[in-house]
Amino acid sequence: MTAPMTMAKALNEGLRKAMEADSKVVIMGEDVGKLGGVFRITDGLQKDFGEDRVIDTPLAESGIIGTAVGLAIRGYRPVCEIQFDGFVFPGFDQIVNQVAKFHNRSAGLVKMPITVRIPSGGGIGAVEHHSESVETYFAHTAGLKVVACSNPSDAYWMIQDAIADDDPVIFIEPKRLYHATKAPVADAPTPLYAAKVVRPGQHVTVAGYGATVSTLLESAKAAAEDGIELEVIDLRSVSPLDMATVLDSVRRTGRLIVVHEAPRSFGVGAELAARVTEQAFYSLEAPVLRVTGYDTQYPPSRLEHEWLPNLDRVLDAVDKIMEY
Amino acid sequence: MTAPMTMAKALNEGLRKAMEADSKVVIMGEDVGKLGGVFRITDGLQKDFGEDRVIDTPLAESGIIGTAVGLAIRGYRPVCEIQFDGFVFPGFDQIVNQVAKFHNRSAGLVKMPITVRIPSGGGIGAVEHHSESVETYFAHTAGLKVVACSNPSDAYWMIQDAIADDDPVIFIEPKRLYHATKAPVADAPTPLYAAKVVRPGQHVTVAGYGATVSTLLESAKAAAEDGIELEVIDLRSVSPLDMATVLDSVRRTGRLIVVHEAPRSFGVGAELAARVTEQAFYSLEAPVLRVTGYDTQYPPSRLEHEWLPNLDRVLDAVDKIMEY
Amino acid sequence: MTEHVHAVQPEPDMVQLLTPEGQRVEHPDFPLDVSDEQIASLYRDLVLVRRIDTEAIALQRQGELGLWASLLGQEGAQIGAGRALRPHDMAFPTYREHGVAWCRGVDPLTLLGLFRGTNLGGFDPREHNFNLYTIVIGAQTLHAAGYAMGVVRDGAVGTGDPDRDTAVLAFFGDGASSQGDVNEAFVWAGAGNLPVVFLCQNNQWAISEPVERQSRVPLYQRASGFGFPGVRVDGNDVLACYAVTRKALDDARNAQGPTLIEAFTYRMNPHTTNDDPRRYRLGSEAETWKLKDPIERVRAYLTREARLPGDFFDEVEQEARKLAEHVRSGCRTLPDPSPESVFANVQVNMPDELREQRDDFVEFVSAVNA
Amino acid sequence: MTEHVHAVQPEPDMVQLLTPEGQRVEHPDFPLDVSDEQIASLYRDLVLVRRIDTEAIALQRQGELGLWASLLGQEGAQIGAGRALRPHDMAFPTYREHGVAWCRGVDPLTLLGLFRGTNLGGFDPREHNFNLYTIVIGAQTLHAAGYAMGVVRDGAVGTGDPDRDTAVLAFFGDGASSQGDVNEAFVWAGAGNLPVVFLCQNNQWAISEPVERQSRVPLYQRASGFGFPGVRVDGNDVLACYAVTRKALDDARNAQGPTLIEAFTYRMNPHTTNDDPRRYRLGSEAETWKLKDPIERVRAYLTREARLPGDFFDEVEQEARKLAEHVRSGCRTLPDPSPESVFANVQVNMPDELREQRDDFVEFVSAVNA
Ligand SMILES: Cc1ncc(C[n+]2csc(CCOP(=O)(O)OP(=O)(O)O)c2C)c(N)n1
Ligand SMILES: Cc1ncc(C[n+]2csc(CCOP(=O)(O)OP(=O)(O)O)c2C)c(N)n1
Ligand SMILES: [Mg+2]
Ligand SMILES: [Mg+2]
Repeated sequence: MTAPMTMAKALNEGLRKAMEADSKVVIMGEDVGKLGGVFRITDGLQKDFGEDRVIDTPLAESGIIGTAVGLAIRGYRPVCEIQFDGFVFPGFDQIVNQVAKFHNRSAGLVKMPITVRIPSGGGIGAVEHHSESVETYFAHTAGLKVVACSNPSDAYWMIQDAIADDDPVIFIEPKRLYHATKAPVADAPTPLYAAKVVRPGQHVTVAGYGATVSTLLESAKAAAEDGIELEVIDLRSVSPLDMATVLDSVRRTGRLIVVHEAPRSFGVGAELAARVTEQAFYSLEAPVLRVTGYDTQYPPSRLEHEWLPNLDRVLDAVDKIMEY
Repeated sequence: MTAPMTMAKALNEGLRKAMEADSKVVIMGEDVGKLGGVFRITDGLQKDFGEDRVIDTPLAESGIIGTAVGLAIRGYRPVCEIQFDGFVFPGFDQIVNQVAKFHNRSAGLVKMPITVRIPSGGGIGAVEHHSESVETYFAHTAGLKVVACSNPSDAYWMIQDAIADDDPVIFIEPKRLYHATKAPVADAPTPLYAAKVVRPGQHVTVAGYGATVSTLLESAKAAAEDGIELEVIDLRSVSPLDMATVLDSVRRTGRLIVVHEAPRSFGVGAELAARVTEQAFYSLEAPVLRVTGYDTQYPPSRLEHEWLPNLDRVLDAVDKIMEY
Repeated sequence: MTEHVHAVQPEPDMVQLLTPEGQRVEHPDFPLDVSDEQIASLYRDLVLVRRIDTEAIALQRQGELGLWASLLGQEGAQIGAGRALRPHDMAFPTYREHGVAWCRGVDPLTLLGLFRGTNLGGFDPREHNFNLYTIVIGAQTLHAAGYAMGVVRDGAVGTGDPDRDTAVLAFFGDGASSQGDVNEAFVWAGAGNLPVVFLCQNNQWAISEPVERQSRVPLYQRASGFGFPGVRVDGNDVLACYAVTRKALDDARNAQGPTLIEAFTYRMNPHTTNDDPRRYRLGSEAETWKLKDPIERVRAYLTREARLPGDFFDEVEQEARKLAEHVRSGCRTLPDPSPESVFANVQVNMPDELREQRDDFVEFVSAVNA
Repeated sequence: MTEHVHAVQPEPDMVQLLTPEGQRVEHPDFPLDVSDEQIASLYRDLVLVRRIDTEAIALQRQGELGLWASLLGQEGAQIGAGRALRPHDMAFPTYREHGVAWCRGVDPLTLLGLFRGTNLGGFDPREHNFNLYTIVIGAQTLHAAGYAMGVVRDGAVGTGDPDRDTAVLAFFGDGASSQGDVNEAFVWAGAGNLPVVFLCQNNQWAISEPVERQSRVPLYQRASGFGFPGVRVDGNDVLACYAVTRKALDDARNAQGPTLIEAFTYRMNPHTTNDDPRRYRLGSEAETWKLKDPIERVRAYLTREARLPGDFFDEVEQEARKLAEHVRSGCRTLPDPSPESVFANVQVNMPDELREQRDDFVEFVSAVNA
């Protein structure tokens, strides 16, 4: 256990460790150098590792991802920073058509060990395009892995494991947690693609990832006061999904609520509902319920806290699912 | 009822009608002019409506969509052709961040009546990027509507209704049906966003859209010989989903199989499974099953017919779902 | 931190009509006869938009705005370009063109909703022929090219009728010049001979990145390879920006096709109120640019050359105070968005599934507020 | 159909070292002393790759290939550029660079899998320093720029050691010049002074669209606005393409930065075997280009100037027949993909959920085949 640190600091330390561990790791993106990124996640890294390894790129996301593909072919291990979630889309073609397909196109002969870091999600009072949840687009894309960290310790370990992974990883960073709280970093990592039961409970399983995990823990506290014990699962990996952990829990509770900020329809909640219903049909006391962002564009920030999944909406869903 | 025509011809006729009906309709894309598109869907239209209304654009999808946004602001009704499914991604940012968001950004003051035609899906023995199913990416995006035609009559009417819609519509054209069969065009359209029961049956509801509908009808014939009556639903609209029609059917059959070519995970089948389970929980005799493309990159064409949902795989699912 | 040296220096041939010292100079290609009254009115614009900017920054500090992107130092480029537009021309801004908005007759309060978080823009671009702010870097340049395609199809170019012929003005930044979209817009404009003028405010920085990260040659040179002219103008010289933009817009209206204008200027403030420029540039850089201030040189000209009386400046200052008060009080009373509104404009025609979600949301919000 | 007139004409200053009539001419900037033996060996390359192309078209007609993209008419550009590469240089092709593949030592059969549908490429780009064919227009130019960034970071540029200094050669077409990715690659290459050469084969057509849809000025001029030189070369002149590419690659290796080469040539065949050019261009256009055939001029030179004996040509013809037979028989025996393979390479580390799907698929396929 280390001294407590913010998630921002933990990511910064994790990136530093990754760069020390492998000289082929390069960080690239807009303002990641001298500025250390608009969230300071790469703070000090250019100073210590040089401009060749921490690269302030021209302002073009397709270029950032496309050149990362070329660097990977040359044997490098690029870590690309997308400045804000909504700005990953100019780079979407290179991610979906090249990063996700190159290894397969080469019959497994070329690896694409690219990590795309995306500060994601809402709740920071930002303007349009700065609060979106884009994970589902990548989870639906074969060849990509998608993970999200929910606390400093995971952030520290997961970013290192993602960079060390020989497959491309979309690394979702809940930006509103960057400086939210401090926590110590555990001595050993949880496996990158494993979900984690972060609070046991026998009545309802509630699963989320990234920023929603803390919402779920609060909700569990509140529900406990009414005698309802929520089992909280931090999915950690959106793709692949650790179904073993989820199913084990749901088979015990018979009830599942999935929570995410991304719009509800065609989202992660839908996939979990489909799989759990298929694989634990007779264990389900109630349908899988979803507490998510609505099927709208992200709202003006003055309404975001109501729009986002929050304690009240989770508890409403708990009441609803207990009625079955 | 008209004389029988191919889907390609029906789309061509529908586009012609749309251009005659509204002088603000312009068609734009790569090779849509003199060539009439690589699939000849716009055949003859430039000759009859001129180069100002049927526009051979420079080779850049972001440019095609981005200029369509500007034309829409100026009061035009652009119909963009994406040459093949896999090539929509360079235009993805303009679709997701601009087309889907502009009306909302303007507080409803500006309309984006843009139709994006995408020849989609596999089964034509093509090379990489020419056989993909991209509908889920757009269905998960608030502000977009996504429809798919499965026969010449729908093609003829749906393309006109999509163009006439004041909202942006992603228009999925199953390319392997373009010249597959001829059928007459009905005198009146089915509402654009309504699903249609194309074959009644009491045992299992099977729902699909686009090219898979014909697979479902064949499957229904085959299953009927074993005394199992499949109710086949052509969803027609992927977003919004016509849940009334689906739920009415599932409440009767108690069983639902969803079929699509797109990879299974985080796909349309997942959303239907989630909604049906939530809204018809006690009617379900079995979990919703999915017969879909696998969670892999689209395979080399020599294996595509095994990879794609087909009669055998649908019938396997029927056997499986009847065992519950 | 070592001083950041800019490799890309202003060209000798950079168009300038008013020196930093306030001297009128002539340029063969851009003759300009403007009366002192006109110059005085440009001065007024410059002062007023700077005041809007100052107030907005203050409002952000007070928590009334979530964010603000300051135009300080770029007033000359924006007023010069903005005043060169005709009413029926169309402008496509980024998120920093508050000065252009002013020239188009957009009430500053209309711009604040986005930064306050009460809306995402929320106005009709056609009301003042000024597009909604576009935050995705470069995207608006393609919208401008497409709009220009519409202008051509409407037969509103090259007719010789000044009330009919229409030009489109697309703004973007030095950083944006690297985006695929911007270069695709150049392709469309060049190959299609579109009536669009691209105005790049090269304020030397894209957040923390100096312009050399984007290009090792002056940005105005980008145009020639796409088949249209490029010109660099002193972006702190409102007269030069006015003359150069007017000429380019005239060419566009007359079916002479596009022009790229690089307005060479400087972002005096942080990128936005969130930014901390001390991490990447020295204050001394801003100091040298202060000497080229776009307002001071006009004031110098008006006092020394035009000999305007002091009370003119007092009047402008009075007006600025009024405007500031309008912005301050108006901002605080901007209406919060209604929960319904989040759903009302997702699409023109709301599907049923969304109605249910809307009712759910509206009920929840009212419950919370109850 | 009215004859399509190309507005963009070859420049007088287009580099040419061998006239269509087979006359050697000199160009001040691109001196070339090449022996007749070397020219003879280039002739051999040209003939052999044309034969590969001819056979592939035949195989497509016979249903052995699903598709083929013919290089007919572009052999000079591809062999000239391909032979200018050093073994440790890296090439990034589109889907049409069969001639470059040949120069890199790639067995033609390796290229066929993609077109036959037995794989998606399926070879290791590092084996012959020749990247997998890239079908998404323009995407590979960014890969080339990124690879060049790696070369720089490996200290493999500007050392003066010919066995170490490495250049990257990126191919694209006239239509691709409009893609954002290609222009972003120019931004990266220029701003980063990367050791990459961009070779645009302007074959006048992007499927049915003539090059004027993409640009109203010659494409080589695109480079200057990004800060590096552009040169137009007679793409049907293998010697000129060799000399110009060699010079550009040398500059890249010597840390002199990027070059854009526009090889002015013509797509003699349909875009692919699926295309029907009669819908959009007149045969007469091809007739005029036939007179500039890249092979005929070399043959003329070798017979008239170098006076090579007839049996040299017979030997090449013999070799071509052998190669054709190799392609024919090899294509038919290309192994079909195994159902496992569809899953094996989705990722390096296969997640469990995919294992289940694989077993399901494998079982299904074997059941079908049973
Ligand atoms: C596609 C995209 N990527 C990243 C960003 C984040 N971002 C906002 S402003 C900015 C810098 C823009 O610099 P420039 O184009 O010079 O305009 P300026 O801010 O200097 O006016 C960046 C990177 C964005 N808004 N859009
Ligand atoms: C992003 C993308 N859009 C569209 C296509 C379809 N397409 C394949 S080749 C081609 C034309 C390419 O023309 P050019 O760049 O001149 O290369 P050429 O085929 O002439 O060698 C098009 C539009 C594609 N492959 N990728
Ligand atoms: Mg700037
Ligand atoms: Mg071409």
